[in-house]
Amino acid sequence: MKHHLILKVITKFMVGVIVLFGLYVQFHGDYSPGGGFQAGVIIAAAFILYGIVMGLENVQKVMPIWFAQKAAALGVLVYALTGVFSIIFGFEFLNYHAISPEHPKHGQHYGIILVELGVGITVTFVMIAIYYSFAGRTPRLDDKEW
Amino acid sequence: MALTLKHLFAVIMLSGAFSLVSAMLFVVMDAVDVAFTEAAVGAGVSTVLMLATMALTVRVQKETKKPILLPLVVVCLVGVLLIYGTLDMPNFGAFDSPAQAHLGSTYLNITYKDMGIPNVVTGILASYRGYDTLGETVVVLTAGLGVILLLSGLKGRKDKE
Amino acid sequence: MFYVATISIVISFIMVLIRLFLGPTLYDRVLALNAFGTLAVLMISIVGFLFGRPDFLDIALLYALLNFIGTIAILKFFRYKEIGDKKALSRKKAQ
Amino acid sequence: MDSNLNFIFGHLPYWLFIILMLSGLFIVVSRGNLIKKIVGLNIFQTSVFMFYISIGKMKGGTAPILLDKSANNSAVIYSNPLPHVLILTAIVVGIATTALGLALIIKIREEYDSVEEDDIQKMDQKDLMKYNKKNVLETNS
Repeated sequence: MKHHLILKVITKFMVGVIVLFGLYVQFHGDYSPGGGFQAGVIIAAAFILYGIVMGLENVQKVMPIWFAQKAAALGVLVYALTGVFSIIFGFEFLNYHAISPEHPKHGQHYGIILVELGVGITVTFVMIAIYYSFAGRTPRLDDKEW
Repeated sequence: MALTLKHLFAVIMLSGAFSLVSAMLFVVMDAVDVAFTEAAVGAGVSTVLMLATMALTVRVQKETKKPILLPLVVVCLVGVLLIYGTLDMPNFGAFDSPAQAHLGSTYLNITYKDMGIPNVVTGILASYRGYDTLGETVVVLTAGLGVILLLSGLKGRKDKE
Repeated sequence: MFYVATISIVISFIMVLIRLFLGPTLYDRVLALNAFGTLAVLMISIVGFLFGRPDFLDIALLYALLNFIGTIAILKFFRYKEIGDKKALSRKKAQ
Repeated sequence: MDSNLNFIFGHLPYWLFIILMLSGLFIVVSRGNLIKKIVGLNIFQTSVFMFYISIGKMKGGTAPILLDKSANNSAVIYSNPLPHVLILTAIVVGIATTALGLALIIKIREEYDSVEEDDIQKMDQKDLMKYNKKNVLETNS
């Protein structure tokens, strides 16, 4: 994709907008439709777009393979640690009252934001890692039907 | 239509269009969050993954010589059974159906009191059913790990020879 | 007014779908898919106003942002026969 | 008569989703191409999702995002949010498992040089026969 100038310029502009929209969906998910699952897919779609237009080599400079594969586990860790946090303070697993015991409502709100963040991180990096695995593979057999 | 088309390009494009239509149907049936997810997945990721698979496999379906009668009979039988199962169900959009009676309305009433957020779906997803969502996240991670392990360049039968 | 718009969009949906099914060449299909996405954006925004919930516009915005990714992927695949750039890379190394 | 008509129109959405589901099932059962099977599974999955959502729909209801912030006012009807939660996570899990299936197809293609079910079965049978013959020879000698 060396000669497609318009596509490249538009992509450079759109990637930022898509990531911004993904962050809006992630953190405004309590008030409007959205949440971690959707935001993860949207942010991953931005990276996929960059990979398609600019080439796999360039997107892997921005987001290396090892980072995507390891960060996928980080999201589950954030989620589970939120639960462990409430165990430490003497509540049940994933009971967000532990975050601010005098304001249970605020505790719930913070807990939901943390948990959605964990979900978003996992989904984003899992989708990016899946895309890398599919796109970074040379076809080992030639196709006769072209 | 995926039945008759030989060219897999067209099949993948039509499945993209199907995802669009289903997202619109979800909007009409008040499931905004679900429509959001379906839109993000259908527009962003699934077409690209299907195309990447096609790049590594084949583009045109071969002629199948499979018998068509037996699958047709089985499918019709399943359909009759399922439709028989729906005869007892309440009408579409009924107020007095058992699904609406207990848990759903309770969640609608208590979510704002407990958490102070207006999106009930997010509240249930992250707080009331937090265990469930933790499990789903782990499933997504496991599926991703499976893909990474399968496609990370381990040697196949042909290379060993 | 909104109802008239809805009906006209549904009619154009059907016409685009016919092109998507029959389309003799690939370009017809790609164009039809793109038009389908644009119509979906319009349809979702109109349905949002019809139901009195303008915050449905988020979904329309999402489609407007993401719809062209699939089109670009299809066209790139058709031109270069791959999604990543592995073939191009190995060719470069061989030279 | 009127009640009959009411019954039919009240159940028509369910039947439509069931027919869609059956077409997905038919693709999975009757087509040999593995990629087409995955597409059929996707259709099946999405129609099950539609069925779930249709159970939670209420006539005259609106999306379960509270309009005014006071709790339990009965002026506005909201649809049941519980199916939405279940399906929302299921869609993302569905795309992840679809990717896993596609990865399996790629590996199958590299092993067998084909993605048609018939060819793969034929090759498997040939392998099995070869293996059996070898075993028989070894036990005889």
